[in-house]
Amino acid sequence: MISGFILRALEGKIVIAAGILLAVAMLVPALNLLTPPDSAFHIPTYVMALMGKYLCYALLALALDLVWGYCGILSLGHGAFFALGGYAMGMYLMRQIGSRGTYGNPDLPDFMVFLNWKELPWFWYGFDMFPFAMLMVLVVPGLLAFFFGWFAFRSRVNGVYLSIITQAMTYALMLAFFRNDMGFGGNNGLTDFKDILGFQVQAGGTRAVLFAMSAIMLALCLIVASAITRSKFGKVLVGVRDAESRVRFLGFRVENIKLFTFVVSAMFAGIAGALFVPQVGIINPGEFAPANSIEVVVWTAVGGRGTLIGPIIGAILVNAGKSYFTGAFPEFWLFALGGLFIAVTLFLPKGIVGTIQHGWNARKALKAAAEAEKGRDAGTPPVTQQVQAAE
Amino acid sequence: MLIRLFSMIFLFLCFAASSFAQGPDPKPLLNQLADANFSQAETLVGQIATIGDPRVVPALEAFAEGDLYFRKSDKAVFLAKAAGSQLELIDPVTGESAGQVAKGAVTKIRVNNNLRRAIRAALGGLTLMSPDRGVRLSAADSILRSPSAEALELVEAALAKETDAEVKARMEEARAVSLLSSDRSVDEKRAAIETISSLGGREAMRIFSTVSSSIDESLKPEVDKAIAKIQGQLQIWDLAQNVWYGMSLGSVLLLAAIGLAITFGVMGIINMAHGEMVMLGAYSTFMVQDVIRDNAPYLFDWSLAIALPVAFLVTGLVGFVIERGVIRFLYGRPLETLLATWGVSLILQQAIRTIFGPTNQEVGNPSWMSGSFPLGGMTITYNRMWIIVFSLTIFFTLLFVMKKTAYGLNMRAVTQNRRMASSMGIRTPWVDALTFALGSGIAGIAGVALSQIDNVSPNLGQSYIIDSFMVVVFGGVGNLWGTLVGALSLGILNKFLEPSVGAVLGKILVLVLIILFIQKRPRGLFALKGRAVEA
Amino acid sequence: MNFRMKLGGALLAAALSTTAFHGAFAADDTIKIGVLHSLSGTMAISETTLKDAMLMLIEEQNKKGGVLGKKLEAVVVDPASDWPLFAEKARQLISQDKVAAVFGCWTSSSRKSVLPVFEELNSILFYPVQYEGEESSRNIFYTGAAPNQQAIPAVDYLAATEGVERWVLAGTDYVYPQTTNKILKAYLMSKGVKEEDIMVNYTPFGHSDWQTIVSDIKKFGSAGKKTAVVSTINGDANVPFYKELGNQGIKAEDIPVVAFSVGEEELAGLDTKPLVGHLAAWNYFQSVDAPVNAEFIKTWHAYTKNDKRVTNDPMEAAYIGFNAWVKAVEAAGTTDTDAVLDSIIGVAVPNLSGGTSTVMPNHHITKPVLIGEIQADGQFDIVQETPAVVGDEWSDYLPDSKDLISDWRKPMSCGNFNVATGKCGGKGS
Amino acid sequence: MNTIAETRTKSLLYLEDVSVSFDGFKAINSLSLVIEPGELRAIIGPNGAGKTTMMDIITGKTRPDTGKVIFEDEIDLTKKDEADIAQLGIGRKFQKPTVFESHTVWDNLELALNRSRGVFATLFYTLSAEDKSRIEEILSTIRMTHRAHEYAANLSHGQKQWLEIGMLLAQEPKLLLVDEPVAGMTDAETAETAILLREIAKTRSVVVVEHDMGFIRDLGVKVTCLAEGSVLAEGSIDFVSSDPKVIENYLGR
Repeated sequence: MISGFILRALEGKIVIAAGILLAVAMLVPALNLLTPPDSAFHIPTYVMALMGKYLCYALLALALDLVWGYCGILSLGHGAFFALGGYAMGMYLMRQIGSRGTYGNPDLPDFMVFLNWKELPWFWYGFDMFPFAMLMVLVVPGLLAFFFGWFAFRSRVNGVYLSIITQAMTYALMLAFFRNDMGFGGNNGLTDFKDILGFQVQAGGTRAVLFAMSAIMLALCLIVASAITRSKFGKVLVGVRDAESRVRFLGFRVENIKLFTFVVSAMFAGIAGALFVPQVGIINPGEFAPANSIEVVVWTAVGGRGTLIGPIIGAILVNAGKSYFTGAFPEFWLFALGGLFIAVTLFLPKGIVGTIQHGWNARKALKAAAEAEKGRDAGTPPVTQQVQAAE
Repeated sequence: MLIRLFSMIFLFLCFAASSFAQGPDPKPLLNQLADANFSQAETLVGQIATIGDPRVVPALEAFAEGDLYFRKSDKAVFLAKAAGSQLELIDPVTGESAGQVAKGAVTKIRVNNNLRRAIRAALGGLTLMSPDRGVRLSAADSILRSPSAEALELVEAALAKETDAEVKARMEEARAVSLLSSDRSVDEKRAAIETISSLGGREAMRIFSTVSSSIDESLKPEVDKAIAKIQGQLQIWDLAQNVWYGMSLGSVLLLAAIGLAITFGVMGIINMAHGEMVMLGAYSTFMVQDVIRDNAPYLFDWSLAIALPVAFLVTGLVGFVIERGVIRFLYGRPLETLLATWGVSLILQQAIRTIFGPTNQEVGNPSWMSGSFPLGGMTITYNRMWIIVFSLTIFFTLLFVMKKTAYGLNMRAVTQNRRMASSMGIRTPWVDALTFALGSGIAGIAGVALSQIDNVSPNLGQSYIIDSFMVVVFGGVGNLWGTLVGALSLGILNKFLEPSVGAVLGKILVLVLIILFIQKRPRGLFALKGRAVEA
Repeated sequence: MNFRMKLGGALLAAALSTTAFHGAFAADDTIKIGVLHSLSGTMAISETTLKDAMLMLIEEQNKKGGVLGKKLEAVVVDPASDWPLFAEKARQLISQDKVAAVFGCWTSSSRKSVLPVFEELNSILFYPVQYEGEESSRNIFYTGAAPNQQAIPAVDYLAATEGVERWVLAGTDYVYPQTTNKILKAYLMSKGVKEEDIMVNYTPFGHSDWQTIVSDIKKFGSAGKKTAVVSTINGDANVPFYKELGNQGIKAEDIPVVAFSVGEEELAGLDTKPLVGHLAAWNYFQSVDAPVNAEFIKTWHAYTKNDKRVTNDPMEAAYIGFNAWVKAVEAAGTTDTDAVLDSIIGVAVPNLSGGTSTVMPNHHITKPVLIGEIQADGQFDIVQETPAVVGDEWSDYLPDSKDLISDWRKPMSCGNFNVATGKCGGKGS
Repeated sequence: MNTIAETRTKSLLYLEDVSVSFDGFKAINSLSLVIEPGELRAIIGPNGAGKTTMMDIITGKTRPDTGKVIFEDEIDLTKKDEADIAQLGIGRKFQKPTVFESHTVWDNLELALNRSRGVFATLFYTLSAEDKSRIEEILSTIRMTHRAHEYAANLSHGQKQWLEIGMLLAQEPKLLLVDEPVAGMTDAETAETAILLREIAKTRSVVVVEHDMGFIRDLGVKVTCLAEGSVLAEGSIDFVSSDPKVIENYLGR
């Protein structure tokens, strides 16, 4: 049963994408570590760190695509799950510092010492153990998504209303994490990490492994997402997106379907956050900012929602563009970014991958079926195909 | 020493000039200010005050304002007024002009808070006998605020001559307050406590708390009783004050949200550029004020009235362009409007940043928007009051336009059934563009008002966009009344939570409550019921 | 490598051994300087000015012939008020652009974010903003004020001159105000102020509705003792705060407010007439009466082509940091990190208030503390100036840091040496 | 498989004194209605008579303010939600054809099949031979075998209507509620639909809401006329269409 589930995932494009990711996971660290810096094939650590970051963002975008592209739930709060996963990892890394902190306190992280805390708060217990922390990377975002979704989907909060309350959720969490009294380091967040599993976070080898892990996790999550969307469940999911009431009148429990997807997606986002933190070296409440979550939506839309490869490409492209423009045209890059978003929505409403796929399908259909419906305008895709979940 | 000599000569000269003055001439004392440090100056102000010569009043007032200078050449003290690029010097006692000098020839006599306090007290005593009723009233007020045993006799002397009832009452209070810190008899003090107690309010509270530690043992119980009584009154006023603050916050939320209630609520566009429209409105205000400041300063009090139509037109026009250029291609795809308008908002923000710079721009408050007046135990600030009035006016005007005009009817027809409306001969593209322009224009007007209480910077819009969406969604999308009730109730809720849990936690709690509330009513406060909604 | 060879020198050879490839790919005839300030997002409002100031300083230096006979070249990037992006951009500046030093950051979060990067890649950051202290890195120079260079003298002034006995500590809820208030509270209580005479209040970032808090301050101030507000409210929230203060009629004579984050730049968005007499504590005001300052303001106005652009304290901090770096580089004869780190300690450069500032072994600098009262024209009238104070990275008023000292000179070379245990903790080892 | 013979209940569905109002407007006003097992019933009525709202109430989309809705003599439908009611065996076709447009015809039917609908059951579902033949059977019933692998979005309006009916069949309901099945169909299609519905009604109860009087005549079944939320008349088509109240309210206009 399980094998069928996974095998179904391995459709052509997914296999190729996962293959590329795995190759990247091997190749980039190898080129970084094994070639001399002046070699033409050398990949500088800076570039590898950047790419690692993009891969984490890509995973986050994939997570969003699962709920938005397939299930029609536009979450404007996915940054919250990402950040929670990041915090879980950050707390582990914080505890690994041990007595090497500035104040030399073996139990308390620095920020607690200088705010005069006397003992470790209960919710920090266990985070010194790697397996527990990794479990929390999944459990914390998962639980939040579960409780949030349990209430929201049961009450049939839909469309824009749902989007806005997910935004309220991440906004509230941001304000909460900004508070020093919460015990997560306030606005400075968690930083100055030393070790992960005994290896120095900053060391070249560790970076390479973290990068490889990001690529591998992305490939794995891609396969899982593919397995989900290609199963009957996945078809129901699309059904929920396109005609929710029909699904309901067919006897499916829409709230459970949404809840499952939402939780899985939140866990993906948590994994992305956990991989992100050791690579960039900081997690702070800024990650909860509503604007960050909106950006994730933008990546997904640019790449093409409702395709699994699209969000990955979108996240990488937009962020690479951002990295380039913020350096090359620091004063004007926002114009370029803003213009890109407008252009994509106007000219590529299905996103990059979606448009390519659609064009390809259209050609195939044209060739194969002579009896197909007469003259659809080649330029304008049928609007009916993408019935929006929101009103 | 030399200075002393100098001032002696000066004194002599002045004496000759103003032989009609009784008592010693204040001029030498004034001239000593040139060299005095802050604490010496404080003593000098006290001495000047005891002379009791009302002619020094302008000099002291100028001193408090920082308009008192001394000439570098001879250390003589003058009032100075700007006259072109030069300063016109005015004799501090006689008020006669002493010619113009270059700015570099004089040095400003510095003043700090302690000195200002001393000057205020001195002026209070000096102006108690002024022929001008208003001046006497404010003199009594200053004594009330900084009472001293020395002022007591002055007040009593003034009281004896006072005829105006209101001024008299105020002087009685000032006398009572001064009396408490003097060494008069216990009985007199008891009477004073009575007077102050009936004055009530925060001010009386402060006076009692000040004296309660130093007052006669026998009077202690009475002071305590008075404090308890005032506290009781204040609690009730606090409640009223909280409601007022809540309404005020609510009106700000309403202002921020009301344009969105049209673009998002009525048209269904997830308009992330809404905040930037508010910002553009605020910048329009800045531009208007800038022009007025340079060309017609006398119009400054009218600047907001002028800014209103300007802001409405500017943002309305920008909205029109956005609708024609971007949004009209996206009807029926609401979530994609989110992306496009997000892009628009980035561009607008950066454009403003490029044109005006990233820093705050100064938008002044016209005089009728500044200050406050007391209402019982509350303080009501004018700007907040006008903003409440203003937001309600906009709301009801908009309601009228939507419900009672032909345009409003067309607009509702188009948003409810585009095809039907167009087949009935309504020019739907035109109505769409106008509606979006209207929503944007109203956001711009809101910006005019918000420029009075908040930063005018490129980030202005960002700080309101989330709250605006919360308000519209909480109230129920598509329902203007919902926006009104939503804004006011969120404002009041916030203000009642704030004192007990703090501003940060209060805000978090409000967000959590909104989330929970939406579970209970998935379509907001004023949801439309029935079949049509689900279609 | 090429240009270094040409320069030669024994000093160089020693320095090169540690960071051989530094600057290897830089253009031969220029020295690159990184400017890492947010030009977009929430912090752009404060940081853009510093970017301009840095560009001006670099231009001025180039007019004087540059450094070591080479022109300076600024590399400006935009970290967009996004903390992880700060780390990314720092890495880019150091490892891609091969800058010799970086001037940047504003918030503590951004500094914390880049700190590991600077330590890993061994480069130098000059941080020009006042901060909460409790940090000392081998690779960072803190040219803004530590709490003892700003907060404590301000409180002393209020207590001594205005006789303040009751204190409201109002701040934005983040690390700088929390730490500063903690230090202040400990300090005030050590001076005999009672717990009930201190009110602490925190608000969220960008808080704009101050009605309740201002009326609470009024209430707290009506207890009969002279009351003052010590404000660590963050930039953006200040304008609405002061507007509310003015409108509710809280005069400086009654309840003065002393702020640590309000300078000329913040006041530029305000009508200051109702605020005359409220105070701020900085190490520099535009109104400082010194020839060097007049010259600086003139250059600034000429550079920005705007007579109304104000100068402020972080600009002075950037000025001191930049000049100290130039002097250290000239002394070392190289821009190499380790050589500069050695030569910069003890370097004294003129500051804009007419004195000199010295880079201390703890990577903080000496500066005078100035207390200014707000004037009707948006400037400050300086009412007190202390002699130069040494920035104290580890506060003496926090129990866990009072035993720590920092000294980056050899042989100690430690950022957090514990004088009680005689050990260097954490990363200094 | 439940057949009518096995259930042997007196009534399959009865509504008693059901009322519901939206913002003061009474959409359904003490409506009572009984559907027998195996019955094919037509419901007519002017716009706003409450036909669709009645269906909403039966299928759990709208909760009535008062009244009873009982299925198979014992199950109170007002306590159940849509998914429960669908699983009990009530299928519904919407006024506007609602199919999954981004799925193929085959997938549409596969999703509708009456199989376990849990999250994990669907995740690990694989198409069995039995299910395959069932889908093929339905495809031939609705005459779409040759278009099985086309996207539903590309079907014509009439074909979508039929696909939706096919999906209802796949659901194997005891009661089918069909809202305006022939709206927008050609005459030939209409006639074929009537045949199809009669065929379906052999094994289960069907309630058809329709405006098209010709179509209802074709069906030749008992007719209920609704107006202003309650029953105006009930009986054969000739009986109902001669009722003066019906003429005034509906036919006359």
